[in-house]
Amino acid sequence: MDLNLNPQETKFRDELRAWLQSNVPDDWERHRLSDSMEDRFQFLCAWQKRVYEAGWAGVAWPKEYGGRGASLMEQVIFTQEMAAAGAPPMANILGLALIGPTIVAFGTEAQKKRYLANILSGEEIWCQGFSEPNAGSDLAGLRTEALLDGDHFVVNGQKVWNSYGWAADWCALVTRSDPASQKHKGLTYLLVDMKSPGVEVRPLRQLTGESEFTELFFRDVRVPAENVLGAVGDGWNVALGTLAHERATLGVSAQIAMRRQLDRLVELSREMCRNGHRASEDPLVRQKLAQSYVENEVLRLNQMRAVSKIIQTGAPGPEGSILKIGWSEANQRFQATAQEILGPYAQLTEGSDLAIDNGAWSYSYLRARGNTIEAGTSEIQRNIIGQHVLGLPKSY
Amino acid sequence: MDLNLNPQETKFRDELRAWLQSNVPDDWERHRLSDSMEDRFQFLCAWQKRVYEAGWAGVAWPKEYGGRGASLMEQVIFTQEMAAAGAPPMANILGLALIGPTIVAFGTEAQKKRYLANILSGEEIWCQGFSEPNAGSDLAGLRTEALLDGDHFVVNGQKVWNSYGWAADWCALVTRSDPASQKHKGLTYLLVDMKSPGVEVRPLRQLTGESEFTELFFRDVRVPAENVLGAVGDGWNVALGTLAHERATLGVSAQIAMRRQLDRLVELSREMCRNGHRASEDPLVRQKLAQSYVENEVLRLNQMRAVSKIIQTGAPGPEGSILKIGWSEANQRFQATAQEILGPYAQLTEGSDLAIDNGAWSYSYLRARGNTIEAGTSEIQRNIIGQHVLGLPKSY
Amino acid sequence: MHFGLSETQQAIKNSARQFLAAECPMPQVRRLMETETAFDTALWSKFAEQGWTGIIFPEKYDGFGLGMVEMAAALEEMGRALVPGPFISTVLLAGTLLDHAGNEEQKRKYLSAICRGEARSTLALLEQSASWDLDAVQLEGKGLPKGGSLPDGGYQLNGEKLFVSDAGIADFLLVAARIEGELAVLIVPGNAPGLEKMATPGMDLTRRLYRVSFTNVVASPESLLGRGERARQALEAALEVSCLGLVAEMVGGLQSLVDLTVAYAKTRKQFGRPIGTFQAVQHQCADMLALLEGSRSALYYAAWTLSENDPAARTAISVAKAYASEAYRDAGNKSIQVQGGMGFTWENDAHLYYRRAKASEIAFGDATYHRERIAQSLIDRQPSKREASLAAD
Amino acid sequence: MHFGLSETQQAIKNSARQFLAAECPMPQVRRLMETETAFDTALWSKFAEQGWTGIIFPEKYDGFGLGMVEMAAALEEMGRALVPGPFISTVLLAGTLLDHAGNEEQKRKYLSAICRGEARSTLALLEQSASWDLDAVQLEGKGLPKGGSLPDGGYQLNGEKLFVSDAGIADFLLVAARIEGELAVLIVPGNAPGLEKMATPGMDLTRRLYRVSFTNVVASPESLLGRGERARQALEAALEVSCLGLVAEMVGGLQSLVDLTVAYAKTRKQFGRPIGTFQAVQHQCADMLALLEGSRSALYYAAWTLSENDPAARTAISVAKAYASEAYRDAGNKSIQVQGGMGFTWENDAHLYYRRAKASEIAFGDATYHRERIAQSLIDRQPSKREASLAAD
Repeated sequence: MDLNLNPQETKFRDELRAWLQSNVPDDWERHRLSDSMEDRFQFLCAWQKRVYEAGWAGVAWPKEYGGRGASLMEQVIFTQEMAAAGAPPMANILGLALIGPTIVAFGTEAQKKRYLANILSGEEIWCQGFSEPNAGSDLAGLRTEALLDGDHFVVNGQKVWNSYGWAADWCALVTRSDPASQKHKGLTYLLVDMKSPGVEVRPLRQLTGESEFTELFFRDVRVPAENVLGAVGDGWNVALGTLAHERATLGVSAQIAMRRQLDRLVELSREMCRNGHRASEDPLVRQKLAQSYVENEVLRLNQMRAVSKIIQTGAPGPEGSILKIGWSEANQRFQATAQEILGPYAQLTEGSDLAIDNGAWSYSYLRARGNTIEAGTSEIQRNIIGQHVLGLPKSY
Repeated sequence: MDLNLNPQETKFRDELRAWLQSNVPDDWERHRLSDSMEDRFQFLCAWQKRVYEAGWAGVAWPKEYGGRGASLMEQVIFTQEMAAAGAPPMANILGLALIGPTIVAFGTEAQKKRYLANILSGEEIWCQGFSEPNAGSDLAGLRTEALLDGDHFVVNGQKVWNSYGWAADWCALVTRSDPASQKHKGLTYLLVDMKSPGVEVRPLRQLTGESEFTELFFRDVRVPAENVLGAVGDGWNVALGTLAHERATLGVSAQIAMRRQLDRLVELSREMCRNGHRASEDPLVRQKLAQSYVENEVLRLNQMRAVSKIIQTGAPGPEGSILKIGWSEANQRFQATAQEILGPYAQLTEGSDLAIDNGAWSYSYLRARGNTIEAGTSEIQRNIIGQHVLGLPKSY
Repeated sequence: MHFGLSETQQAIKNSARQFLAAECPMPQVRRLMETETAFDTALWSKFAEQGWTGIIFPEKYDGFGLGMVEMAAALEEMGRALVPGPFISTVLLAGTLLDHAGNEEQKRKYLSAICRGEARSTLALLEQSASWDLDAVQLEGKGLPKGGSLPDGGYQLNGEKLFVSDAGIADFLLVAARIEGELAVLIVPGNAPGLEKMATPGMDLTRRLYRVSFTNVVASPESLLGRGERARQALEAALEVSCLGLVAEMVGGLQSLVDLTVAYAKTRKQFGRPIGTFQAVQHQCADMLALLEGSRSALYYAAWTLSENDPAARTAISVAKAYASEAYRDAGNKSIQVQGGMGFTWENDAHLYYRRAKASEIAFGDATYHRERIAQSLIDRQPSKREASLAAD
Repeated sequence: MHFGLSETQQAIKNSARQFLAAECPMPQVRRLMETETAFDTALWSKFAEQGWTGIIFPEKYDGFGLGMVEMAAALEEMGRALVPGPFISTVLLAGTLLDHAGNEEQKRKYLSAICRGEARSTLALLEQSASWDLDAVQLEGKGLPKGGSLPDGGYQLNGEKLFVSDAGIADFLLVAARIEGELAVLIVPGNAPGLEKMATPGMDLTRRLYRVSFTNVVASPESLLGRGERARQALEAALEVSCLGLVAEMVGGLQSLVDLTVAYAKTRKQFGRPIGTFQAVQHQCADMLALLEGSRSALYYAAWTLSENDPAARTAISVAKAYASEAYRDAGNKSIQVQGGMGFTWENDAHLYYRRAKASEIAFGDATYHRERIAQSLIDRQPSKREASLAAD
């Protein structure tokens, strides 16, 4: 147990802090709140390029592929320092956090050379084609077909809930390459150029009113066989790798975002009046804020412990499901708590001059509802914990 | 919607109140807290006899079998008035609430004549032999065998969790009469004389430290074939009838008991000091007490609505599972709340001079833990609601 | 004693359901919620034809003369259909206020117009504190001097009211104000000079909230609906009736959530079987039903006590509102969770109820507010021995 | 940076587990809990041989000189084995108090005796208010006049202390008192005339609480461990260390609950299959694991901050105690629920943990108490901009 940064980590952090101090754009907050999704994305691409050029992208990626070759702990420090400095997120988040690491683990040398640097620079944006209309949580039931025809796979099918699908140049696509196969067998993980003929992207409107996600339609899309990641028929294992990274990393930024909102909520509770007192003096409010803090701390510490474990064992394991349940359910409780504390004003949305923080709270309340569904429902995560961590028999 | 008592109900209530006023023993509280389980039981038997002789037992039972022939609503009024007057419960509670009504519904004329009056008077105490060590929630998996041998069934097997097994003269026993049968088929409901050779009763110590329940062992116990309730092989249906009564009626007394404890808790919170104020002035305590009140009211009202529905439809249905989940889980929340409000004193048990109400609160906290297990676990009740009320497919 | 709807009450409920299925199906709700005011005059006229706009008011003022249980039964169906628009603000809030505090002339003029479906109204109550406590009302109604250029004995209003539902389509507003320190209610035309209404969009897309500002708004002497104790009692009555109506809507919404979620769980397949076979799904559905039935029992009891002028009504309404506020939200969470990705889409109706649940939770005081009201009756008064123990009373 | 036990720390934990599996298996726990004091001298001597009784104290006083993380690792195993007896009261409460406030002589006499396993002790702190706030201490230590019949400059104690753990076997008690209005701690022999100890049995059968009354109990001048700020700081330190140790025990208990519940779910069959195949069971097990791991992360962080004298320690301990208090209780509920009827029997070990969970929840302040402590640091001080946003610090 040693939570002091070692000299290398300290050096990394200090250099990063210094760089952030003079490079974080000061107009992100304005862009975040007011611009269109597309403009916002352009802004983030420019920012990612700047980070990349300064050598901060892909902190834990191997140096030979353009990464920094640093430790996973430094990657975590990077995420935390970025948040602390109020820096924008990276545009190519799926490429950086999920697909890049999967290519590092499963890709051929040629694939690593071809894709990794462009992920880091943000020149090629990635999305993920996993869920299907009839195979959401049941990934093994997916039906998007990829049939070998000469040296190409011909892809037909539909994917849903693709983050950044509207911006993506490439898609990490899980397909069924053996039509006679069932469940986990006969799946193949393909890297698909989104500009291929036959790829159609449609916005998918979610309950918040935004179209953060898309649906992807594939009609006779030809994908070169060299774009298979891992072995043909081994797509399940490769996909599990991606999902494990998803569970292990999403939580760090979710926890930090929640903590920033909590700090803001504390600030608001000091300003708000309730029954003639500051809300922050109300014992009920104090209990609720403290409970949110407790839950956020437990998320943070679970996450840190998991990172240490990954460093020891080399790869994220099924325990990541505990993190996933943790941040998603804690955030839902926190958003409900924030609504209760902020009272009637909190229900107001963007565009109302009375809305607190321009509707950020009503948006985050609604958006949080998706947390226990996206990236694997809580039910699926509990199955994983039960069966793959605790060793219970398969449930029905 | 009409919650006013009708003239007949009013008359019933007024007469009952008058009778209770001059007949409720004033030493019940003392007996309840200090005597042995056996002494306490004798006290309750004497009380039941008094109630019976005054014509108040079996309020809703047919007159021809010694009941009062009144409505189910009057039965509920009876339960409420008894509680309000601080009257002791009836000794033969399983006979009165569960087995008697099942005999009324399924029994032959001879059986009704033979058993019902003695149930009412408390002359014959009943217990229920349903659960087995390997068939708790899975009643259809029970294995206690009853093989026909001439005009007797020969019973072999073991039952657990029998309330009042140590006091019982008779047992309502569900057995497997067709050894080749599986699940719901081939069960037979027998009325077994506990004095039959081969019946052994052993105390079963529960986590509270008491032996409120027993285990029953049957070794070659001979039961006359005329003691079958309902048809041979139809025991599942008869048992379901008993269980439906259990779900429908247990809740009334549970709700009232909880309400009496809540009133006492309010009283205690007015007396207790916390941070220099009465606990009852603490906003956290107020919220908790009010929430307990809300939950208790919802139980009461659900129960009243269910009674009205049973009066309309003639028999309790699967909706009783909502009541069962309701009172059992509300009581667990309430006991936890009471512990929180009462603080360190509440953990003390009987025999400590500092214990609040002589340890009643620590006892009820521990005892409540069984509520979501006894009389069908919450999991089973939710299955019943899902499948038999909402019409969802069978779960696994 | 019978706890449940009578045959007549059930018939009212059934016919409301049929009517709304025909006149206000979900596509209509979605169409209206995209409009500026979420209000449709033609639909409102049909409500009036059904007698709903005057449901609880005397026939003398063109009302329908029904009781609270009947009102709750009808509102349950409105909540189930997620009917947009100003029913609670116009009929329950403004109507009840006029019925309680209005003089004969005011009732004939304003209450009748509401009952006949000719006028829409609302109550402007909350201010910056967003408190439902009547003592929080501060907006001043300044008495005008006699003989000035303004109406003799009238009032001038300056200030702001927040979270005023449906103000945008109100023909007149009932404004809670303070005149010489005393609570008062004034009737102000929707087009009064100096009155400005700004929409403040919220999560609930089917019902509009407004910020209403008053700049030298003049109210005539005849516009005074009541002041002092009369105003307070009328406001309290209007809030109780409206809160009851809102709970009825919430129960209806809960019913819809149960129905649509169970239907989905029966048909949607994953892992080769209907998801309703999974206990994790089935048990969430069971819990939703329990939340619905508990809310409904609390609702009917509250409606009955209010219809009987039972002093228990105040607490019974708070019990129903506290319970339903959390139940509706919780059921919304479960509904979307059970439906997974589909439940998170705009096209799925679950989120419309989820949004309504949030707005309903807040309106007329959230669960914490109502629990404190309950605490006052449970803790602060010394109950008599009998009352405390007789749980059934 | 490494978040987790080092190899040495893990080795301490493993050897503690092996030792306890051999020396204090569950039958031994059940035997001890039926005794009057739940204490076994022979077992205690073995603890001393392991170095546990002096685990965090300087070698100079026969201690073992380990840090907070090592202590937490060992205590986790004690909690897992449900070790009965006075470890927390003797070693963590009394030991830490002596270590912080004692003078050289007092340490040599009392702390060394504890470290060597020769003496048992406890802290008598709570009074009728049952408040953990040091300001609530009222028991008066009256200064004795010099030259009287009683020891020069000694103190006379009159009053009562409640919820004193393990007082029945304490060779000496540390008593928090007030001398001339100032907080003070005095050492009182367990057999002092006028000292009376009455057992007050509680739900936890493995650890005893006492009511201790003082009737003209005389403490010598040498018995004063400290007063004023010195006493306050020492008491605070002892409470923090003990609370940390208790949380470690709770984490161990949670681990046991997970283990025994999962084992049961794998083997027990109902409806023809292991109950662990049912999602309703499997998901409860998964939730238990999440409660355990969250508690453990919070524990290790608190232990580390305390070992570093990090000012964040106070809040970190409160986070751990608030979280573990509810987690342990909740896991106990789930464990018994999953085991059904079997879980509700006396023979099943689950209830022993369930009872311990309740006592642990209460000791050193419940979740509500610790959340208020957290609120003080989270809300009442103005954090610097950087500190507020750097979630990782």
